[in-house]
Amino acid sequence: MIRVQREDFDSGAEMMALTAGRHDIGGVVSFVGLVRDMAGGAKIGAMTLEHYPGMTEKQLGAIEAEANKRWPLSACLIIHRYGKLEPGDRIVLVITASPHRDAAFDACRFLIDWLKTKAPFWKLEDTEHGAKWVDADAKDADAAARWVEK
Amino acid sequence: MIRVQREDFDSGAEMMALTAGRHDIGGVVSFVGLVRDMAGGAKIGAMTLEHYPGMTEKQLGAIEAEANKRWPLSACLIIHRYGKLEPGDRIVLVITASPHRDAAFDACRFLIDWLKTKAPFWKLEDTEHGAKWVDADAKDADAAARWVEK
Amino acid sequence: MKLVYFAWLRTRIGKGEEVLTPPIEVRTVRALLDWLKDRSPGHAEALKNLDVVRVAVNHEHVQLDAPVGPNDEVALFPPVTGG
Amino acid sequence: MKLVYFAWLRTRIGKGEEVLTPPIEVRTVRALLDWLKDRSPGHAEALKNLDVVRVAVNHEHVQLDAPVGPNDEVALFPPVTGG
Repeated sequence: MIRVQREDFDSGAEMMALTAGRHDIGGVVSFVGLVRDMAGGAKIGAMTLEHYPGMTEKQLGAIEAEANKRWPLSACLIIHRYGKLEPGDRIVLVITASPHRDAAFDACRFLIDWLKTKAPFWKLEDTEHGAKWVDADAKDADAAARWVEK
Repeated sequence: MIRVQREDFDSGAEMMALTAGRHDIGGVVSFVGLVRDMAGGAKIGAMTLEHYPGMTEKQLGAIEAEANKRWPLSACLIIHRYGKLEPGDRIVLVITASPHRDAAFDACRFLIDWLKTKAPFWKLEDTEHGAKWVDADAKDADAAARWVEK
Repeated sequence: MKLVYFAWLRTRIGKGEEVLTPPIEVRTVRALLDWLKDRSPGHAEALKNLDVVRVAVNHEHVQLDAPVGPNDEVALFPPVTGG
Repeated sequence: MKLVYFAWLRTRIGKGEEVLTPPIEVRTVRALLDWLKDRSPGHAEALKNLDVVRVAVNHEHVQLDAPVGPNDEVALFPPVTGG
Protein backbone atom coordinates (compact mmCIF):
# COMPACT_ATOMS: atom_id res chain seq x y z
CA MET A 1 0.00 0.00 0.00
CA ILE A 2 1.37 3.44 -0.85
CA ARG A 3 0.26 6.95 0.06
CA VAL A 4 1.69 10.29 -1.04
CA GLN A 5 0.32 13.09 1.08
CA ARG A 6 0.89 16.55 2.49
CA GLU A 7 -0.47 15.59 5.94
CA ASP A 8 1.46 14.03 8.82
CA PHE A 9 0.93 10.35 9.68
CA ASP A 10 0.55 8.35 12.89
CA SER A 11 3.12 5.53 12.79
CA GLY A 12 1.54 3.59 15.63
CA ALA A 13 -1.97 3.74 14.19
CA GLU A 14 -0.66 2.61 10.80
CA MET A 15 1.14 -0.35 12.38
CA MET A 16 -1.97 -1.32 14.31
CA ALA A 17 -4.15 -1.11 11.19
CA LEU A 18 -1.70 -3.20 9.19
CA THR A 19 -1.53 -6.03 11.74
CA ALA A 20 -5.05 -5.90 13.23
CA GLY A 21 -6.72 -9.31 13.30
CA ARG A 22 -3.68 -11.00 11.73
CA HIS A 23 -2.25 -14.00 13.56
CA ASP A 24 0.32 -15.01 10.95
CA ILE A 25 2.72 -12.09 11.45
CA GLY A 26 5.83 -12.70 13.56
CA GLY A 27 7.64 -9.41 13.05
CA VAL A 28 6.85 -5.84 12.04
CA VAL A 29 9.65 -3.45 11.13
CA SER A 30 9.13 0.26 10.61
CA PHE A 31 11.32 3.09 9.45
CA VAL A 32 10.48 6.74 9.99
CA GLY A 33 12.59 9.44 8.35
CA LEU A 34 12.65 12.83 10.08
CA VAL A 35 13.79 16.32 9.10
CA ARG A 36 17.08 17.18 10.83
CA ASP A 37 18.13 20.73 11.68
CA MET A 38 21.66 20.16 10.39
CA ALA A 39 22.75 19.13 6.91
CA GLY A 40 26.40 18.86 5.92
CA GLY A 41 27.45 21.11 8.80
CA ALA A 42 24.96 23.90 7.96
CA LYS A 43 21.97 24.77 10.10
CA ILE A 44 18.70 24.37 8.25
CA GLY A 45 15.25 25.72 8.99
CA ALA A 46 12.24 24.41 7.12
CA MET A 47 12.42 22.43 3.89
CA THR A 48 10.02 22.00 1.02
CA LEU A 49 9.60 18.64 -0.67
CA GLU A 50 8.62 18.80 -4.33
CA HIS A 51 7.56 15.67 -6.19
CA TYR A 52 6.31 14.49 -9.58
CA PRO A 53 2.67 13.48 -9.13
CA GLY A 54 1.87 10.38 -11.14
CA MET A 55 5.46 9.22 -11.43
CA THR A 56 5.85 9.16 -7.65
CA GLU A 57 2.95 6.76 -7.18
CA LYS A 58 4.11 4.62 -10.09
CA GLN A 59 7.70 4.34 -8.79
CA LEU A 60 6.65 3.65 -5.19
CA GLY A 61 4.22 1.01 -6.44
CA ALA A 62 6.97 -0.65 -8.49
CA ILE A 63 9.37 -0.65 -5.53
CA GLU A 64 6.70 -2.16 -3.29
CA ALA A 65 5.96 -4.84 -5.93
CA GLU A 66 9.67 -5.67 -6.10
CA ALA A 67 9.82 -6.08 -2.30
CA ASN A 68 6.83 -8.41 -2.41
CA LYS A 69 8.54 -10.45 -5.12
CA ARG A 70 11.76 -10.79 -3.13
CA TRP A 71 10.40 -11.43 0.39
CA PRO A 72 7.35 -13.20 1.85
CA LEU A 73 5.60 -10.11 3.23
CA SER A 74 2.28 -10.28 5.04
CA ALA A 75 1.79 -6.52 4.68
CA CYS A 76 3.65 -3.47 3.47
CA LEU A 77 3.03 0.29 3.67
CA ILE A 78 4.89 3.31 2.32
CA ILE A 79 3.77 6.85 3.19
CA HIS A 80 5.78 9.77 1.79
CA ARG A 81 4.94 13.41 2.51
CA TYR A 82 5.50 16.45 0.32
CA GLY A 83 5.21 20.20 0.92
CA LYS A 84 6.73 22.29 3.69
CA LEU A 85 8.31 20.45 6.64
CA GLU A 86 10.05 21.74 9.78
CA PRO A 87 12.98 20.16 11.68
CA GLY A 88 11.66 17.19 13.69
CA ASP A 89 8.77 16.59 11.25
CA ARG A 90 8.19 13.12 9.85
CA ILE A 91 8.94 12.76 6.11
CA VAL A 92 8.51 9.09 5.29
CA LEU A 93 7.16 5.91 6.85
CA VAL A 94 7.92 2.38 5.70
CA ILE A 95 6.33 -0.60 7.45
CA THR A 96 6.89 -4.25 6.57
CA ALA A 97 5.34 -7.29 8.23
CA SER A 98 6.30 -10.91 7.74
CA PRO A 99 6.07 -14.27 9.49
CA HIS A 100 9.85 -13.96 10.08
CA ARG A 101 11.82 -10.94 11.21
CA ASP A 102 14.71 -11.27 8.74
CA ALA A 103 12.37 -10.78 5.78
CA ALA A 104 10.71 -7.79 7.45
CA PHE A 105 14.10 -6.16 8.20
CA ASP A 106 15.53 -6.77 4.74
CA ALA A 107 12.40 -5.61 2.94
CA CYS A 108 12.08 -2.43 5.02
CA ARG A 109 15.68 -1.46 4.40
CA PHE A 110 15.39 -2.31 0.71
CA LEU A 111 12.30 -0.12 0.41
CA ILE A 112 13.86 2.97 1.98
CA ASP A 113 17.16 2.47 0.12
CA TRP A 114 15.45 2.14 -3.27
CA LEU A 115 12.94 4.88 -2.57
CA LYS A 116 15.82 7.28 -1.89
CA THR A 117 17.27 6.77 -5.36
CA LYS A 118 14.15 6.10 -7.45
CA ALA A 119 11.17 8.03 -6.09
CA PRO A 120 10.95 11.51 -7.71
CA PHE A 121 11.20 13.81 -4.68
CA TRP A 122 13.47 16.83 -4.31
CA LYS A 123 14.29 18.74 -1.14
CA LEU A 124 14.67 22.51 -1.06
CA GLU A 125 16.26 23.51 2.26
CA ASP A 126 16.09 26.92 3.90
CA THR A 127 19.67 27.40 5.13
CA GLU A 128 21.49 30.31 6.75
CA HIS A 129 22.70 31.15 3.23
CA GLY A 130 19.29 31.04 1.55
CA ALA A 131 17.19 28.31 -0.09
CA LYS A 132 19.25 25.46 -1.51
CA TRP A 133 18.31 22.35 -3.49
CA VAL A 134 19.76 19.36 -1.68
CA ASP A 135 22.40 17.40 -3.60
CA ALA A 136 21.98 13.65 -3.88
CA ASP A 137 24.13 11.76 -1.37
CA ALA A 138 26.57 9.26 -2.89
CA LYS A 139 25.98 7.10 0.19
CA ASP A 140 22.36 6.66 -0.90
CA ALA A 141 23.44 5.35 -4.29
CA ASP A 142 25.79 2.91 -2.55
CA ALA A 143 23.02 1.81 -0.20
CA ALA A 144 20.68 1.16 -3.14
CA ALA A 145 23.41 -0.75 -5.00
CA ARG A 146 23.47 -3.33 -2.18
CA TRP A 147 20.11 -4.56 -3.43
CA VAL A 148 20.91 -4.96 -7.13
CA GLU A 149 20.37 -8.62 -7.97
CA LYS A 150 23.38 -10.21 -9.60
CA MET B 1 15.98 2.46 28.16
CA ILE B 2 14.57 -0.96 29.01
CA ARG B 3 11.24 -2.09 30.42
CA VAL B 4 10.10 -5.58 31.36
CA GLN B 5 6.36 -5.67 31.91
CA ARG B 6 3.21 -7.74 31.82
CA GLU B 7 1.17 -4.96 30.14
CA ASP B 8 0.86 -4.26 26.41
CA PHE B 9 2.66 -1.26 24.91
CA ASP B 10 1.79 1.43 22.37
CA SER B 11 4.54 1.42 19.71
CA GLY B 12 3.50 4.75 18.21
CA ALA B 13 3.36 6.55 21.56
CA GLU B 14 6.78 5.14 22.49
CA MET B 15 8.28 6.35 19.20
CA MET B 16 6.76 9.79 19.67
CA ALA B 17 8.07 10.05 23.24
CA LEU B 18 11.56 8.97 22.15
CA THR B 19 11.84 11.56 19.38
CA ALA B 20 9.74 14.44 20.80
CA GLY B 21 11.54 17.77 20.64
CA ARG B 22 14.64 16.21 19.03
CA HIS B 23 15.86 17.79 15.79
CA ASP B 24 19.04 15.72 15.41
CA ILE B 25 17.38 12.40 14.54
CA GLY B 26 17.28 11.38 10.88
CA GLY B 27 15.88 7.88 11.18
CA VAL B 28 13.90 5.81 13.64
CA VAL B 29 13.67 2.04 13.22
CA SER B 30 11.32 -0.13 15.23
CA PHE B 31 10.79 -3.86 15.52
CA VAL B 32 7.66 -5.40 17.03
CA GLY B 33 7.52 -9.14 17.65
CA LEU B 34 4.05 -10.71 17.68
CA VAL B 35 2.61 -14.06 18.78
CA ARG B 36 1.81 -16.24 15.75
CA ASP B 37 -0.90 -18.89 15.75
CA MET B 38 1.37 -21.40 14.00
CA ALA B 39 4.71 -22.75 15.18
CA GLY B 40 6.59 -25.43 13.25
CA GLY B 41 3.41 -26.54 11.48
CA ALA B 42 1.35 -26.89 14.70
CA LYS B 43 -1.53 -24.64 15.62
CA ILE B 44 -0.94 -22.82 18.88
CA GLY B 45 -3.34 -21.05 21.20
CA ALA B 46 -2.05 -18.83 23.98
CA MET B 47 1.51 -18.85 25.24
CA THR B 48 3.06 -17.97 28.58
CA LEU B 49 6.37 -16.16 28.76
CA GLU B 50 8.44 -16.93 31.83
CA HIS B 51 11.51 -14.88 32.66
CA TYR B 52 14.23 -14.50 35.28
CA PRO B 53 13.59 -11.21 37.09
CA GLY B 54 16.82 -9.42 37.81
CA MET B 55 18.86 -11.25 35.19
CA THR B 56 16.48 -10.10 32.44
CA GLU B 57 16.99 -6.43 33.25
CA LYS B 58 20.74 -6.93 33.59
CA GLN B 59 21.08 -8.72 30.24
CA LEU B 60 18.85 -6.27 28.37
CA GLY B 61 20.80 -3.38 29.87
CA ALA B 62 24.10 -4.95 28.78
CA ILE B 63 22.80 -5.51 25.24
CA GLU B 64 21.59 -1.92 25.04
CA ALA B 65 24.96 -0.66 26.30
CA GLU B 66 26.72 -2.74 23.64
CA ALA B 67 24.51 -1.22 20.90
CA ASN B 68 25.32 2.28 22.15
CA LYS B 69 29.01 1.42 22.03
CA ARG B 70 28.83 0.15 18.46
CA TRP B 71 26.53 2.75 16.87
CA PRO B 72 25.91 6.48 17.35
CA LEU B 73 22.37 6.22 18.72
CA SER B 74 20.32 9.24 19.70
CA ALA B 75 17.85 7.07 21.59
CA CYS B 76 17.08 3.42 22.23
CA LEU B 77 14.20 1.54 23.84
CA ILE B 78 13.56 -2.13 24.55
CA ILE B 79 10.23 -3.30 26.00
CA HIS B 80 9.73 -7.03 26.60
CA ARG B 81 6.51 -8.51 27.97
CA TYR B 82 6.03 -11.62 30.09
CA GLY B 83 2.99 -13.58 31.24
CA LYS B 84 0.12 -14.95 29.15
CA LEU B 85 -0.14 -13.81 25.52
CA GLU B 86 -2.61 -14.69 22.76
CA PRO B 87 -1.95 -15.00 19.01
CA GLY B 88 -1.65 -11.51 17.54
CA ASP B 89 -0.43 -10.02 20.84
CA ARG B 90 2.73 -7.93 20.92
CA ILE B 91 5.70 -9.54 22.72
CA VAL B 92 8.63 -7.22 22.26
CA LEU B 93 9.38 -3.71 21.01
CA VAL B 94 12.80 -2.41 20.00
CA ILE B 95 13.22 1.20 18.86
CA THR B 96 16.49 2.81 17.76
CA ALA B 97 17.00 6.40 16.62
CA SER B 98 20.09 7.86 15.00
CA PRO B 99 21.14 10.79 12.82
CA HIS B 100 21.60 8.21 10.02
CA ARG B 101 19.34 5.34 9.03
CA ASP B 102 22.06 2.69 8.58
CA ALA B 103 23.04 2.93 12.26
CA ALA B 104 19.40 2.76 13.35
CA PHE B 105 18.74 -0.33 11.17
CA ASP B 106 21.89 -2.16 12.24
CA ALA B 107 21.41 -1.40 15.94
CA CYS B 108 17.74 -2.45 15.92
CA ARG B 109 18.53 -5.76 14.26
CA PHE B 110 21.49 -6.35 16.55
CA LEU B 111 19.30 -5.72 19.61
CA ILE B 112 16.58 -8.18 18.63
CA ASP B 113 19.10 -10.79 17.45
CA TRP B 114 21.10 -10.64 20.67
CA LEU B 115 18.04 -10.40 22.88
CA LYS B 116 16.76 -13.64 21.35
CA THR B 117 19.85 -15.56 22.45
CA LYS B 118 20.80 -13.75 25.66
CA ALA B 119 17.71 -12.46 27.48
CA PRO B 120 16.35 -15.09 29.89
CA PHE B 121 12.82 -15.64 28.58
CA TRP B 122 11.14 -18.98 27.88
CA LYS B 123 7.94 -19.60 25.94
CA LEU B 124 5.41 -22.23 26.97
CA GLU B 125 2.96 -22.75 24.10
CA ASP B 126 -0.53 -24.21 24.35
CA THR B 127 -0.67 -26.53 21.32
CA GLU B 128 -3.23 -29.04 20.08
CA HIS B 129 -1.10 -31.65 21.83
CA GLY B 130 -0.86 -29.86 25.18
CA ALA B 131 1.50 -27.29 26.68
CA LYS B 132 5.00 -27.40 25.21
CA TRP B 133 8.19 -25.51 26.04
CA VAL B 134 9.44 -23.93 22.83
CA ASP B 135 12.82 -25.18 21.61
CA ALA B 136 15.46 -22.59 20.74
CA ASP B 137 15.70 -21.97 16.99
CA ALA B 138 19.13 -22.60 15.48
CA LYS B 139 18.40 -19.73 13.09
CA ASP B 140 18.40 -17.36 16.08
CA ALA B 141 21.88 -18.50 17.09
CA ASP B 142 23.05 -17.93 13.51
CA ALA B 143 21.47 -14.48 13.47
CA ALA B 144 23.21 -13.53 16.71
CA ALA B 145 26.53 -14.86 15.41
CA ARG B 146 26.44 -12.25 12.63
CA TRP B 147 27.17 -9.62 15.28
CA VAL B 148 30.13 -11.23 17.00
CA GLU B 149 33.07 -8.86 16.62
CA LYS B 150 36.12 -10.48 15.06
CA MET C 1 5.60 16.42 -26.78
CA LYS C 2 5.03 17.41 -23.17
CA LEU C 3 8.12 18.46 -21.22
CA VAL C 4 8.06 18.73 -17.41
CA TYR C 5 10.81 20.13 -15.19
CA PHE C 6 11.53 19.76 -11.47
CA ALA C 7 13.70 21.31 -8.76
CA TRP C 8 16.52 23.53 -10.06
CA LEU C 9 15.87 22.51 -13.66
CA ARG C 10 12.41 24.04 -13.27
CA THR C 11 13.72 27.26 -11.72
CA ARG C 12 16.53 27.66 -14.28
CA ILE C 13 14.26 27.02 -17.25
CA GLY C 14 11.69 29.30 -15.66
CA LYS C 15 8.63 27.08 -16.04
CA GLY C 16 7.33 23.75 -14.77
CA GLU C 17 6.13 22.42 -18.10
CA GLU C 18 5.76 23.24 -21.76
CA VAL C 19 4.49 21.59 -24.92
CA LEU C 20 7.03 21.56 -27.76
CA THR C 21 7.27 20.02 -31.20
CA PRO C 22 10.86 18.91 -31.80
CA PRO C 23 11.84 18.16 -35.42
CA ILE C 24 11.24 14.63 -36.66
CA GLU C 25 14.99 13.78 -36.44
CA VAL C 26 14.84 14.03 -32.63
CA ARG C 27 14.25 10.39 -31.74
CA THR C 28 16.30 9.87 -28.55
CA VAL C 29 16.59 11.56 -25.18
CA ARG C 30 20.11 12.66 -26.04
CA ALA C 31 18.98 14.32 -29.29
CA LEU C 32 16.08 15.95 -27.45
CA LEU C 33 18.37 17.47 -24.81
CA ASP C 34 20.72 18.81 -27.50
CA TRP C 35 17.79 20.41 -29.27
CA LEU C 36 16.32 21.78 -26.00
CA LYS C 37 19.57 23.60 -25.11
CA ASP C 38 18.93 26.04 -27.96
CA ARG C 39 15.40 26.94 -26.82
CA SER C 40 16.53 29.70 -24.43
CA PRO C 41 19.47 30.81 -22.26
CA GLY C 42 17.59 29.21 -19.33
CA HIS C 43 17.39 25.87 -21.11
CA ALA C 44 21.09 26.12 -22.00
CA GLU C 45 22.02 26.90 -18.38
CA ALA C 46 19.88 24.06 -17.00
CA LEU C 47 21.29 21.50 -19.42
CA LYS C 48 24.94 22.48 -19.52
CA ASN C 49 26.03 19.53 -17.35
CA LEU C 50 24.09 16.39 -18.20
CA ASP C 51 25.85 14.44 -15.43
CA VAL C 52 23.39 15.98 -12.99
CA VAL C 53 20.29 15.68 -15.17
CA ARG C 54 18.00 12.67 -14.91
CA VAL C 55 15.25 11.82 -17.39
CA ALA C 56 11.93 9.99 -17.18
CA VAL C 57 9.72 9.15 -20.15
CA ASN C 58 6.10 8.48 -19.30
CA HIS C 59 6.98 8.19 -15.58
CA GLU C 60 9.79 5.65 -16.07
CA HIS C 61 13.47 6.39 -15.45
CA VAL C 62 15.42 6.13 -18.74
CA GLN C 63 18.97 6.56 -20.03
CA LEU C 64 20.12 9.07 -22.66
CA ASP C 65 19.82 6.55 -25.49
CA ALA C 66 16.12 5.86 -24.81
CA PRO C 67 13.68 6.63 -27.64
CA VAL C 68 11.24 9.56 -27.42
CA GLY C 69 8.25 10.40 -29.61
CA PRO C 70 5.70 13.19 -30.06
CA ASN C 71 3.13 11.67 -27.68
CA ASP C 72 5.54 11.14 -24.78
CA GLU C 73 5.71 13.02 -21.49
CA VAL C 74 9.40 13.69 -20.87
CA ALA C 75 10.54 14.83 -17.43
CA LEU C 76 13.91 16.40 -16.62
CA PHE C 77 15.13 16.66 -13.05
CA PRO C 78 18.23 16.40 -10.82
CA PRO C 79 19.08 13.18 -8.97
CA VAL C 80 16.25 12.54 -6.51
CA THR C 81 16.59 13.41 -2.80
CA GLY C 82 13.47 12.07 -1.12
CA GLY C 83 13.11 9.74 1.82
CA MET D 1 24.25 -21.51 47.57
CA LYS D 2 20.98 -20.43 45.98
CA LEU D 3 19.84 -22.49 43.01
CA VAL D 4 17.06 -21.25 40.68
CA TYR D 5 15.43 -23.22 37.87
CA PHE D 6 13.38 -22.12 34.86
CA ALA D 7 11.11 -23.59 32.17
CA TRP D 8 11.27 -27.39 31.90
CA LEU D 9 14.19 -27.61 34.32
CA ARG D 10 11.88 -26.08 36.92
CA THR D 11 9.03 -28.48 36.17
CA ARG D 12 11.28 -31.56 36.05
CA ILE D 13 13.06 -30.69 39.29
CA GLY D 14 9.69 -29.82 40.80
CA LYS D 15 10.60 -26.48 42.33
CA GLY D 16 11.66 -23.00 41.21
CA GLU D 17 14.46 -22.55 43.72
CA GLU D 18 16.25 -24.15 46.61
CA VAL D 19 19.13 -23.38 48.92
CA LEU D 20 21.78 -26.12 49.02
CA THR D 21 25.22 -26.55 50.54
CA PRO D 22 27.41 -28.52 48.14
CA PRO D 23 30.63 -30.00 49.55
CA ILE D 24 33.70 -27.81 49.53
CA GLU D 25 35.18 -29.73 46.54
CA VAL D 26 32.43 -28.37 44.27
CA ARG D 27 34.18 -25.36 42.81
CA THR D 28 32.96 -25.24 39.18
CA VAL D 29 29.62 -25.29 37.42
CA ARG D 30 30.45 -28.72 35.98
CA ALA D 31 31.16 -30.17 39.42
CA LEU D 32 28.00 -28.58 40.77
CA LEU D 33 25.83 -30.15 38.04
CA ASP D 34 27.39 -33.58 38.68
CA TRP D 35 26.63 -33.26 42.37
CA LEU D 36 23.09 -31.94 41.71
CA LYS D 37 22.18 -34.99 39.59
CA ASP D 38 22.23 -37.14 42.73
CA ARG D 39 19.85 -34.92 44.69
CA SER D 40 16.68 -36.57 43.34
CA PRO D 41 15.30 -38.48 40.33
CA GLY D 42 13.89 -35.11 39.15
CA HIS D 43 17.32 -33.50 39.27
CA ALA D 44 18.80 -36.49 37.43
CA GLU D 45 16.11 -36.31 34.72
CA ALA D 46 16.50 -32.54 34.28
CA LEU D 47 20.29 -32.73 34.00
CA LYS D 48 20.72 -35.90 31.96
CA ASN D 49 21.60 -33.96 28.77
CA LEU D 50 23.79 -30.97 29.54
CA ASP D 51 23.75 -29.90 25.85
CA VAL D 52 20.36 -28.32 26.49
CA VAL D 53 21.15 -26.81 29.89
CA ARG D 54 22.39 -23.24 30.21
CA VAL D 55 23.85 -21.73 33.36
CA ALA D 56 24.01 -18.25 34.83
CA VAL D 57 25.96 -17.27 37.93
CA ASN D 58 24.82 -14.06 39.60
CA HIS D 59 22.75 -13.14 36.49
CA GLU D 60 25.63 -13.62 34.01
CA HIS D 61 25.76 -16.37 31.39
CA VAL D 62 28.68 -18.70 32.11
CA GLN D 63 30.29 -21.86 30.71
CA LEU D 64 30.65 -25.20 32.52
CA ASP D 65 34.18 -24.41 33.66
CA ALA D 66 33.16 -21.21 35.47
CA PRO D 67 33.82 -21.06 39.23
CA VAL D 68 30.99 -21.20 41.77
CA GLY D 69 31.02 -20.49 45.48
CA PRO D 70 28.69 -20.69 48.48
CA ASN D 71 27.41 -17.12 48.14
CA ASP D 72 26.51 -17.37 44.46
CA GLU D 73 23.05 -17.49 42.88
CA VAL D 74 23.24 -20.20 40.23
CA ALA D 75 20.47 -20.44 37.62
CA LEU D 76 19.82 -23.45 35.39
CA PHE D 77 17.59 -23.14 32.34
CA PRO D 78 17.15 -24.30 28.73
CA PRO D 79 18.37 -22.15 25.81
CA VAL D 80 16.36 -18.94 25.90
CA THR D 81 13.38 -18.39 23.58
CA GLY D 82 12.25 -14.80 24.11
CA GLY D 83 11.81 -12.00 21.59
